Amino acid sequence: ASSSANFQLKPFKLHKLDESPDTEVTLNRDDALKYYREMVTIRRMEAAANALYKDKTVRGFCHLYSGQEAVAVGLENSIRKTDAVITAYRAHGWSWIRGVSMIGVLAELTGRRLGCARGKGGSMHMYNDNFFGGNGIVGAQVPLGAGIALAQKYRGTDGLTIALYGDGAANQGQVFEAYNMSKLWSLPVIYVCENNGYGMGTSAERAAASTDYYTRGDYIPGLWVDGMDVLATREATRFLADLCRKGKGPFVMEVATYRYHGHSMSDPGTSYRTRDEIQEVRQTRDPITSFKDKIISTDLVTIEELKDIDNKIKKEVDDAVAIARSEPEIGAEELYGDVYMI
Amino acid sequence: ASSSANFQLKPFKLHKLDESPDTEVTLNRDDALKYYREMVTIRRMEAAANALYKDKTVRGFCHLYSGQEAVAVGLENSIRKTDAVITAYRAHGWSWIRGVSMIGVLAELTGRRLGCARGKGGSMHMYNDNFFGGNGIVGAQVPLGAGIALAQKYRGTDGLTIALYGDGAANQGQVFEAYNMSKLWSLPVIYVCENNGYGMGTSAERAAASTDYYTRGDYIPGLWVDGMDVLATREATRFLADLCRKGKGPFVMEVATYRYHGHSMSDPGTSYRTRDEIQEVRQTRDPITSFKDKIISTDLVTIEELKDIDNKIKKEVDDAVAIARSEPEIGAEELYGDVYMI
Amino acid sequence: VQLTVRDALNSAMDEEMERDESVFLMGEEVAQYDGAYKISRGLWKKWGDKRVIDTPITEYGFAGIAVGAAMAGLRPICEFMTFNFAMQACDHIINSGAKTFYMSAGNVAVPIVFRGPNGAAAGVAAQHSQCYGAWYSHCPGLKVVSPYSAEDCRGLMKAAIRDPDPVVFLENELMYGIPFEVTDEVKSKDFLIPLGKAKIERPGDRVTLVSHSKSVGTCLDAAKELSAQGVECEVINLRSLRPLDEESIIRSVMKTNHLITVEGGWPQSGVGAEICARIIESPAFDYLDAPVVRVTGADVPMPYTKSLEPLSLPQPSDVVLAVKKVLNIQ
Amino acid sequence: VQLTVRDALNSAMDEEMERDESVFLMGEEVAQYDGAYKISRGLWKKWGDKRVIDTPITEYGFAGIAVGAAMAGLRPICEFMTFNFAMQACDHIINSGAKTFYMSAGNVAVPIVFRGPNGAAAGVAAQHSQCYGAWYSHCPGLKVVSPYSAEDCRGLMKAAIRDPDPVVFLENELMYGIPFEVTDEVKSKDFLIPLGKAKIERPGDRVTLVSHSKSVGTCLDAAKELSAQGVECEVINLRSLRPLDEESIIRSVMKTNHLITVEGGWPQSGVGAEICARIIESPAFDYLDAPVVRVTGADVPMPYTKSLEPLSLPQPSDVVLAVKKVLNIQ
Ligand SMILES: Cc1ncc(C[n+]2csc(CCOP(=O)(O)OP(=O)(O)O)c2C)c(N)n1
Ligand SMILES: Cc1ncc(C[n+]2csc(CCOP(=O)(O)OP(=O)(O)O)c2C)c(N)n1
Ligand SMILES: [Mg+2]
Ligand SMILES: [Mg+2]
Repeated sequence: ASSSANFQLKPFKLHKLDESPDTEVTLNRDDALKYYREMVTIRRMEAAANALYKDKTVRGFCHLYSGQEAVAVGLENSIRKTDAVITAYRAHGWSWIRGVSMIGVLAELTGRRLGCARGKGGSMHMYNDNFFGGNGIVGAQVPLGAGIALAQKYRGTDGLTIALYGDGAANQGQVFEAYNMSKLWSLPVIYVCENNGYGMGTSAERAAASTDYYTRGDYIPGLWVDGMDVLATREATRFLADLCRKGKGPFVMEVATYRYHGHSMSDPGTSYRTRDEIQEVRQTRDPITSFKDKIISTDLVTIEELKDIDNKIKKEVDDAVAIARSEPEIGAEELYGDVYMI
Repeated sequence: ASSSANFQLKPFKLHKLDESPDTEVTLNRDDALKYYREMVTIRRMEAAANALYKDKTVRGFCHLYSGQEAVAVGLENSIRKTDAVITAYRAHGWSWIRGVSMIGVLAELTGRRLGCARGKGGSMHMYNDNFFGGNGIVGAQVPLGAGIALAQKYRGTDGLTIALYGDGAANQGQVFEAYNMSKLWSLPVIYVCENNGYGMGTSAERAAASTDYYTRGDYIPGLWVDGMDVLATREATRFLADLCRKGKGPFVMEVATYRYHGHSMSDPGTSYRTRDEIQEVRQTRDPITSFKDKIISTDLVTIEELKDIDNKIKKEVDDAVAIARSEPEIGAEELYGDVYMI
Repeated sequence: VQLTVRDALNSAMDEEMERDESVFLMGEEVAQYDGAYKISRGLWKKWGDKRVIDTPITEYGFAGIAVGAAMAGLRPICEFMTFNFAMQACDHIINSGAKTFYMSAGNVAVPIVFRGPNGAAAGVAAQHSQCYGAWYSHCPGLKVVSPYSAEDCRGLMKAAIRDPDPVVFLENELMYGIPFEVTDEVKSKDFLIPLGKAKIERPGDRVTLVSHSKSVGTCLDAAKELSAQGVECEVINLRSLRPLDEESIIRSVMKTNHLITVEGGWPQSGVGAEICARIIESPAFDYLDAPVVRVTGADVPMPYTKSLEPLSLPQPSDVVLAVKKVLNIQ
Repeated sequence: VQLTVRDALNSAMDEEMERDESVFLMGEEVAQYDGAYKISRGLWKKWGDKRVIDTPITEYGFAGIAVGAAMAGLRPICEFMTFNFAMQACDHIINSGAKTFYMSAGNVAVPIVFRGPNGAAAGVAAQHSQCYGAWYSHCPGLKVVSPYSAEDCRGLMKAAIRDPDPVVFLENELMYGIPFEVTDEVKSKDFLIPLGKAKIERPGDRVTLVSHSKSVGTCLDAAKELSAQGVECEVINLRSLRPLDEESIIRSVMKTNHLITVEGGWPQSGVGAEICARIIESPAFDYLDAPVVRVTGADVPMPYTKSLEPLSLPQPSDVVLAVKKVLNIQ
């Protein structure tokens, strides 16, 4: 097995950026195993959430991240734990990668005591240190993210904030208001538009007069990134994070990705797109399969190693599901708790 | 005296427009007299409003339009009475040019029975056929204007809507939301940003990361226009209105203008800009003086004719002021009227 | 015959669109997707792009566009996927919608219906469960409707669409699939229920239960249980929160001498609070044999977990308990 | 010594900025212009761009930024030029501000103060005159303060800034220039008034007048006039609308046996309505010798003309009339 390998990335598209991130990248063995493990963990955890929803253990909304794993994994591996992240309701994968345990995620989904919000928040409202949710209101996390970045700058740290939103959310006025203020104030924020092609049942083209989301910050430099390639998202983030830490923020980053499931569990996800379309993406662009092919074909890892990881993750998820199912819920005495701090 | 004359306009700036409006324009005598009369009427009427405010006959807010006359007059003379206009609180000039009588405007300011809203609305809330106000909430009139345009298109008319807003309002998220939907739906609306350099005490540069307002519609074609030249605003509007009627809308038009007075009457307007700056604009770019020079120097009109107009307007304003002062207010029985239609 | 709340709303909109060319529907997913909750099912297929318009997820903007269209004489039905998202748009609902007729001294009318599900659904947590009944009914210039049954939804929706004033129409997601028995009259094309009139859903003589929306069902369940114990409750379905039909409440209280208000929203300055105040100010005050009791949503943001969610909303058992307390029975 | 409401607010913010580096002020015109109503006069000069931040006219966005900064541990004071404009931002006030601590089960606090003038100023018509007291105090997760005097403003502003929960601080433009006599204690750097406690502004035994904000002055004027006629009113200044100090009201009503609520906001589901409901539910109910009376703003969007504007707001004469009615005197 080789200890590292080089890969050629799809070209980035630039908006008001003088330089592009490298399209020639090096990946080492440890990182290959790490990214693989992280992406598969998210995929498996979402599969478990899906099953828990289908047997009615998870209630209400449940927005799965399957298909978009290369975004969370690529970004997280290019920022620091002390940097901040905020996203929307499609938050399970992000919650986990930001340090919420798998039990913390799944038990929150089942509304049990060990959930990271003890069951009070549910699918859309999970938090951790430097992870500010999870937000149920389309677009709201974008100015919130700019505010977190303001706090980072205010404190004189070199921290930055990643504020994620969907292609649907990208049309929200508050996003443009946040763009403007963060540019005026040079805030260290990277706005990341996860363009998965649809906002609920509406395709990006039907919702946006311009679908070049990386250019929609106008005066804010932007970058289009292949969001199905974890190396591309990693590289782009490294590039922009560096600039951000040097006081060059804000930036807009569009990551082209795809969601396999319906919008939430009640949406079959096949009335506004064909099964063929989904199948085609799974076969040709799946972030895990394509990454797996890359790291095996370059001898970075062996099939056995990956199988071993798969098995460990399967067990971990099964154990977490068992706990998320069997844990009790918090008691009635908690109803009026946490409304106020004092 | 000549019956018409040609003038060279300052170049327009174009954004995603293939063609520019003509910069060589012809003005005939009748129009010269008309535009002069209209601009002077607005100037005088605002002077009267100013005086009425200072002696406390007008209460609350009073946002004067002095300096911006070439916008209302140029635009109005290139659209039809059946087209619609909606603007913000700086609405006296627009109300009058859209057909509210001078007494209707001034008596509304003084809160008297003959006011166009019988005193219920005041300075910011005047309306007429195809004139939808007057709005006190920064930015709100922009989507409202898009909605009026939607109604025009829905009905199959070839009418269009002018939706005006300030440089400060241009940063409002709802403006971008309106841009997007009106472009998706090809609505016959011209968004007109009256850039007078300031939103209250904040200069455009301090409020906007990009002050090229004519480009901020991104995917919407835009036009920068010298808003101190009534012939430029007339020509630009004629050009865009034609396109709009052919289904090519929406458009963004930035008109560079200036407000002489403070934001509202309580603002002296001299803490965030110098008296010199104001003086300089008055002397070099005043829409009335410069227009007067043009039409006299080209022999379109005589000084005497203009003096005559001045005098007539003075008398008309004096008479209207007298009525606006002496009219009674509506009675207590009207308090609960007009809350509901039924 | 049976009619679900969903079909009641759907047929009401469909028929009003047929009746008046100026009526159209706009909102997120209302057209091609048939509505997030399928309230507009079939309408886009039938009426096309012009009359049923999908919007981007930009509530502030599209509410403004809808109000603008109404000012220009159309009759928009502006759907919010839920009223929680209408908080982004409430400036246009209030400042542009409710106030314009007054500010213009009657010159500019705003014939619009803002509609969508309000209050708590199941397991959707704090940001998706708020009841806006008290907020909107606080504001003059708006009419506010909060229907319970399929009959309500059909008659009130048709009346709301025909009404020349801005109407906020608060539906309830959990009711959409519920079938109700309806008469032929309800099915007629001109079946209108006047805005501002309450309905006595169940007559009774011992205590008056006043409620709106889904909580009316909670009251009816409680009333049934109490009836088995010989206690007859009069259940009033408010139907409209503004105008509020205080006369019906007053008349009932003068008969039963006892009043309980039941609502899913928060207590403070809620609908129940207003009813308490109206009763105090009314001749019914002297007829009260016991203090009014409010049964309301818990004074907390809605929790997700199913151990707490039901505790946050009025249950039939809460109403039964309140009745027993008020009547001083075990 | 005398202190205006403006100087009370200004000095409170200044001192808290001095005390805690994480406190900062943001809003439209708060910095270089010294505040539209000069509440932040001198603060930008003193504290600079970092601590006093001018924003564009984008309420939804900057309220979100302020809440985000609070989540990240700063203590923003978010000024709205008036609360009318905060309607653009109310999604962030409620969904991001009020609910996050609960949704996160206590993990993410939001120590923020939203402040600015609320209710009617003079001659500014319907869109600039709304009172949001009832709306915000409806919502759990928020604390809502509505001060009357300079003392209130100083002590409550300092307490609000130090409070770890989101506080909505409702000022009144017409009060800004009013001077009040204050003690040395009020001027001390640690003068705090606890949120959620009312103040008896004037003791009396015949009737309790409960009010907040500028209307407290209306009550005091009425009380003075009535005192000359031998009728002593107890005037309660609520200071906070949430938590609402029902105990102080109850205690007073048990003494005076009569209650009148006075507020500038609209009646339906207003603050007065809530007080009526609380009293009904309380032991004080049995002590009432007459029905409670609500004196409120008129149930209309605010008219501009000065023939109608005063009729839309509680005047001392309205309160006097209500007292005479309640006490059944001529
Ligand atoms: C303000 C608001 N409007 C509507 C909704 C309902 N809603 C939730 S998610 C969603 C679609 C968002 O699409 P996108 O931003 O592309 O994100 P994705 O779901 O694809 O991750 C909608 C309409 C909401 N939660 N908030
Ligand atoms: C939503 C909202 N925020 C704040 C205000 C207060 N305000 C009124 S006008 C104004 C300045 C607007 O500037 P601009 O858009 O440039 O228009 P101009 O006054 O220059 O004509 C402000 C901040 C308001 N009316 N509405
Ligand atoms: Mg999407
Ligand atoms: Mg301006």
